[in-house]
Amino acid sequence: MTTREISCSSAVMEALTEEMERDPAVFVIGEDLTAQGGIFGQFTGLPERFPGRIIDAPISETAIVGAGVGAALTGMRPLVDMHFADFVTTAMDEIVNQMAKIRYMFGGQASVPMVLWAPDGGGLRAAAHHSQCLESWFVHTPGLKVVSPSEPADVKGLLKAALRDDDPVIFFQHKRLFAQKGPVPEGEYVIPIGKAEVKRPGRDISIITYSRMTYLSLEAAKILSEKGIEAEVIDLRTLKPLDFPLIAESVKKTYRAMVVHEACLTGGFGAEIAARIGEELFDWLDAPVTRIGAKDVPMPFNPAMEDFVMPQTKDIVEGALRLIGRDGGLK
Amino acid sequence: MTTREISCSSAVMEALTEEMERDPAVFVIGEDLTAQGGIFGQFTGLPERFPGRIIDAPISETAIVGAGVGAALTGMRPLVDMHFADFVTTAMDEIVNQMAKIRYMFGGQASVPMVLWAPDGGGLRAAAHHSQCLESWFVHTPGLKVVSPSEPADVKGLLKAALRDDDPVIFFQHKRLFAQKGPVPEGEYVIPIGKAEVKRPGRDISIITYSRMTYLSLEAAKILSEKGIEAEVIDLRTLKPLDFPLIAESVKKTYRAMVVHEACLTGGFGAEIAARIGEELFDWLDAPVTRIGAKDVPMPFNPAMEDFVMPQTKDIVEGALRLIGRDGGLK
Amino acid sequence: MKLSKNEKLALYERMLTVRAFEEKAGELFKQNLIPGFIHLSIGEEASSVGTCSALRPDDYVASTHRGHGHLIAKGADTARMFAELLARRVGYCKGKGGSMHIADFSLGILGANGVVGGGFPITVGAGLSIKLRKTDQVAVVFFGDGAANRGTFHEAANMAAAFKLPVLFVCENNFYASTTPSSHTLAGGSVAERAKGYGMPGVAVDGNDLLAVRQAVEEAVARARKGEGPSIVENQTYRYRGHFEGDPQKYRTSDEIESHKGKKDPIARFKAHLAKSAGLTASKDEEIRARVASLIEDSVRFAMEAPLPRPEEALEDLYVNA
Amino acid sequence: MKLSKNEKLALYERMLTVRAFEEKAGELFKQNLIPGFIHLSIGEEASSVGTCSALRPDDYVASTHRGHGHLIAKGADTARMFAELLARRVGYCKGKGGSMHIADFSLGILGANGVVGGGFPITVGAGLSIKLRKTDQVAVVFFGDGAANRGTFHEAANMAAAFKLPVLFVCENNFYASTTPSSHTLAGGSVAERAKGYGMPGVAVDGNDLLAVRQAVEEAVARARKGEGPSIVENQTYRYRGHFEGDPQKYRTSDEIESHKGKKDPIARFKAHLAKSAGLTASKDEEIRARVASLIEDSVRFAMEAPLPRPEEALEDLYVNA
Ligand SMILES: Cc1ncc(C[n+]2csc(CCOP(=O)(O)OP(=O)(O)O)c2C)c(N)n1
Ligand SMILES: Cc1ncc(C[n+]2csc(CCOP(=O)(O)OP(=O)(O)O)c2C)c(N)n1
Ligand SMILES: [Mg+2]
Ligand SMILES: [Mg+2]
Repeated sequence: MTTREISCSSAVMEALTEEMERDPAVFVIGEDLTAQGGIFGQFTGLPERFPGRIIDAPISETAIVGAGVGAALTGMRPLVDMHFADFVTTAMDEIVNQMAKIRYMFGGQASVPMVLWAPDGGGLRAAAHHSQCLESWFVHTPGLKVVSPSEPADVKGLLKAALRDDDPVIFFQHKRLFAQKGPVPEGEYVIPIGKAEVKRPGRDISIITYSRMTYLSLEAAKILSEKGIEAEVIDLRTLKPLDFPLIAESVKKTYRAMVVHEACLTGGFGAEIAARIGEELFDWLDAPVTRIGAKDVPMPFNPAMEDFVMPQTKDIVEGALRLIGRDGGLK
Repeated sequence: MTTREISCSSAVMEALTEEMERDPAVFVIGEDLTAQGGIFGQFTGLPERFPGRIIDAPISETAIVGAGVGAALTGMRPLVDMHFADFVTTAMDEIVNQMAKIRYMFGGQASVPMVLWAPDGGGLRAAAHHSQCLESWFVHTPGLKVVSPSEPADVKGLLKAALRDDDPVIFFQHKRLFAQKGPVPEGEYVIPIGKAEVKRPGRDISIITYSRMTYLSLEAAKILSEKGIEAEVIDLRTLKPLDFPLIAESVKKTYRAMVVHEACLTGGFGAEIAARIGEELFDWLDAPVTRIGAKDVPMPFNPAMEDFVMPQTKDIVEGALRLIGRDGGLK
Repeated sequence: MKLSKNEKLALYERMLTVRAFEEKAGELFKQNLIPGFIHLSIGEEASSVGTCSALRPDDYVASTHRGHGHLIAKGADTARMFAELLARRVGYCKGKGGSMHIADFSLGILGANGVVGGGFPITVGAGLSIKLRKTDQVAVVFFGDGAANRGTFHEAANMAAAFKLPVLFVCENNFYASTTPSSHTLAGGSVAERAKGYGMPGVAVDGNDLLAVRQAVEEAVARARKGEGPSIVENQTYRYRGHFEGDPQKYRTSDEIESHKGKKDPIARFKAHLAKSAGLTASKDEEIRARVASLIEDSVRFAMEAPLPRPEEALEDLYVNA
Repeated sequence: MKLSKNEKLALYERMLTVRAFEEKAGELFKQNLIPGFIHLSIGEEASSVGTCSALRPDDYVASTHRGHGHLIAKGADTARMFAELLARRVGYCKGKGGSMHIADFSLGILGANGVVGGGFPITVGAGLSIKLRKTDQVAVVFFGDGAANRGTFHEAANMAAAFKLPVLFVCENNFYASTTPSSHTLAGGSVAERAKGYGMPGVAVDGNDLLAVRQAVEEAVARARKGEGPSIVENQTYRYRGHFEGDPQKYRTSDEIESHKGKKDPIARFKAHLAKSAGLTASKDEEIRARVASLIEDSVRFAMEAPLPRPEEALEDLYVNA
């Protein structure tokens, strides 16, 4: 398959274009989508290509998400644009109590094939209301699937899979990655939900990560490699359902695991991964499972403060070194 | 100090009565509080005693919580009754983006002394929208304090502390425990936020739990004791800030830890505790940290199904036996 | 509105069915056979039956915590409803939902809802879906006077009106939200009047007059089918029972409750109308009531005899593709 | 309303200060000195200044993402404001908030808000607090035409009206919410009209006419202070700049923008009024403008020279008692 370099926002555009061509039930609803192609330009061209199927809604996130649920229950396949992931807070009942639970509560009578598309993450100096990573709330919510890819190719393949999935999917995309380019295969392909990927193989430590932290982890792995440490970097891509088999395979090889995410450390998804590794792979571990996450504060505006709060490459490197040093270094 | 046996709902009533007498800034707002003393009878007598200070609001949880924030910013100390903890979903922006972040975002200019009082938990055959335990979302939210006591005495002392605290506190109280009685000291006392308590000492395994699961864990400990296993049961009482020193002290004695909560297992607060124990007490552990939580589904209505989904005493016993058996039994 | 005598008799029978269902449910609850809690709609039958009688089978209805009447009015099977209330496997939701989460999606019912006001946005979505699929269905959301104060009402009303969606907001105003009288919490005092703020029609009707409800809903539905957008219909009614079964009802007097019964009763009123205009004789009435009674009896028997699910079935029905 | 000449001149100066602040902020942003994003209120000065001029220092104001004008109008220190935009330690929020989270709580400002419509419930809470404390303060929430579609608007309006709280809902209707014209999303077309649904007064005024704004707000405030409850005042205005600095503004033409300038400009209009009624001469005008210019210059210099916080200060200010 030939590939070309495109950005994550182009990947969104391509996935949507293909799926909207393919299935007339797919449509998009959110705020400020048509005039300027969405606030990250991710929908550029779509309003013209699919008139009436890219819908500018009032500032009513509660009703927007709920409308997605109602449309999904009645034959459509909406992609609901959350504008900023932070605003899931205005629609949690619709997400957690309706979208996630409807199928189950009604004994399997109905399904809710919809994608909640949510740009998340910090680094834009956008402060406390526009910078959050909230995936751990949804990983804790039975009935949802949660996706959070890093590479353009994964964005495209997973968004297509999400749009075809008969269950509700929350699709987190990091705002700092919209312009991020990467090789994307030409033509039709789908990446199954629920499959992690080893983005860099290694034998000394498993770094389990996702979203933007994948890039920082890969950078860290390079630096570690110069010090003779080969880190294996796993990009989860999907958070729920979790590809634990791939994690286990890696940890059984490296005996050491580190989880890295941008969300606040306490109660973050890293806790779940670390707890599971600790529980299921106890005998394989040569060192404690270490977690790297943001410091436990809201995101501050000041750039140096923000950088201090968010995990940086050097934090990952240092974490790995600490872990490796702990049990007397490499064997 | 003399004590008497009172229920958790009487404990709420006493705490509120004392604090409302003490401080004219304290008031209560929520739905259906005055006519029948609140849906759990927890406010009986208060509307007559404090006219105008127990306020029946419209079904507008978003505005109710937000109004609590606004009142707290302007000299009052509201207790906001969430009716059912499940309905935090309708006010997440107010809780997470406003109540929790206001002090920080504005550089410490303001404080938000308020209590969000939320009856949570299953076991009432109330199905998916009236049975959730959602504490892990808030433990993941910097700026909040989270309390979830089990005994009437702790309910009273911690509610008084919460009402006096200058920071926002989410106070979870299990619906199945309202009628639960226990000894409560006469007269004035306060239990500091952030302190766990050993409810039963033991040497073989640390059971770390909170809320209604404390009772089941104590039952389990009794059964285990008959088998010669002495479990130490720690009731966290406060989830954030976490009393990790007490946990560590216990685990360093027992070498084994189990976390028990009623919330869904995946992504629950147990993950955070297990991850932290795994990370900070790695060398002390003789066995993996085990988690017991509800099965990962919404709460079903059918009673036998509900009991199947929720953790039961026998799950705790079995979990402990598995853990102890794993490393060859007691030494 | 041109209803034949037989159509009217069928609506009468439907109202009687709702009431008999609710009374039976109340009994079963009292006998501790129904777990959890239930909210009955006795006294409000003209609203549920009058509204749904103006709908087609392919129209959508979002219901509430007080939803049994809506389901029956839309054509649901009372046997499977009882089975759900009794937590049986053959219940509509396999015993997973219970009274507060009951639905028959094959009848266009988008679900009862444990969250007050949870149905508004979902119904707007159904309306949007209708518009996108270019059918002439309509989507109806039932809601209480209490629910009218939720933000979801506003967002849904505004969006439906802005997009001219075929949505009908049917308020069942029984003047109480749980223990709280709406005079205390519903600013302005009228749900129908709120329609103006969204530039849509709103009308308040005597919700205990089946034909008045039917008329108002019919007009709103016709408007919606023509693509002229949403409306609010406020059916003013009263609930005879407590908010939930077991409610101590300290917030109102039994005199108040009794004053709404008798001549004001929606079923008695329609019966009087039928006696005059559709030749409903005492013996015909007996015949109808007997049919209803035996339907309810059969339904309960079916449900009581139906097997319970195995506890492990709790793990099913979460995902389509797990 | 009886404003002395000097009072009017002070309001004129205040409007000029807002504009000069905003223009300077735009420049600093363009020079990449201000991180993040900023939303300017140029063209809307009559609304912020007119409204706040009718308030007392102890009244509360909840602001929005477009909040610089509200702060200045309520008396905030432009030096500490610039310092905050420039992320300095002496900024109002020690550099933690930035433009979208700026406030001076000592002036009763309950905060700008990054969440559109986030201020409604908070303001109702301030109103409730006033009522409980039995003072005669009022609480004002500024909001846009877009924010009027959020559920929080409805819940807050209803609660304020039901409880007769001293709350004032001031809509700054600039006919766009980000890229979307309100004609597309605001059903019914009028924010002021929505007041009726809550049984409260609502009035739409020419929001570029400082005196009209002042008059309407004064009346609403008087009502609120007397315990007669909330009102909506809709100031119809226009923003000259993009939604945020850097906005490509494909959703409107520059002709449209220009058509709102010149004679329609709120400052030019008030100036003309002052020339006629308050003897504002060219030299007096020069003097005022010079004062404003030097205030802004001094403020920016102060802010630019102020030290940045240490990164570790990010860990402070989360809890009162950690
Ligand atoms: C969001 C939410 N808030 C509160 C409740 C608790 N509750 C259930 S029914 C009810 C009253 C509803 O009143 P109304 O809408 O008038 O309907 P009615 O019960 O009168 O039919 C309340 C407060 C709930 N289920 N959901
Ligand atoms: C809840 C929420 N939804 C969306 C946004 C993104 N957003 C920021 S400003 C804005 C437009 C607001 O329009 P309006 O209320 O009219 O105020 P204006 O910008 O015109 O002053 C939007 C959509 C947000 N910050 N918060
Ligand atoms: Mg009602
Ligand atoms: Mg606007």
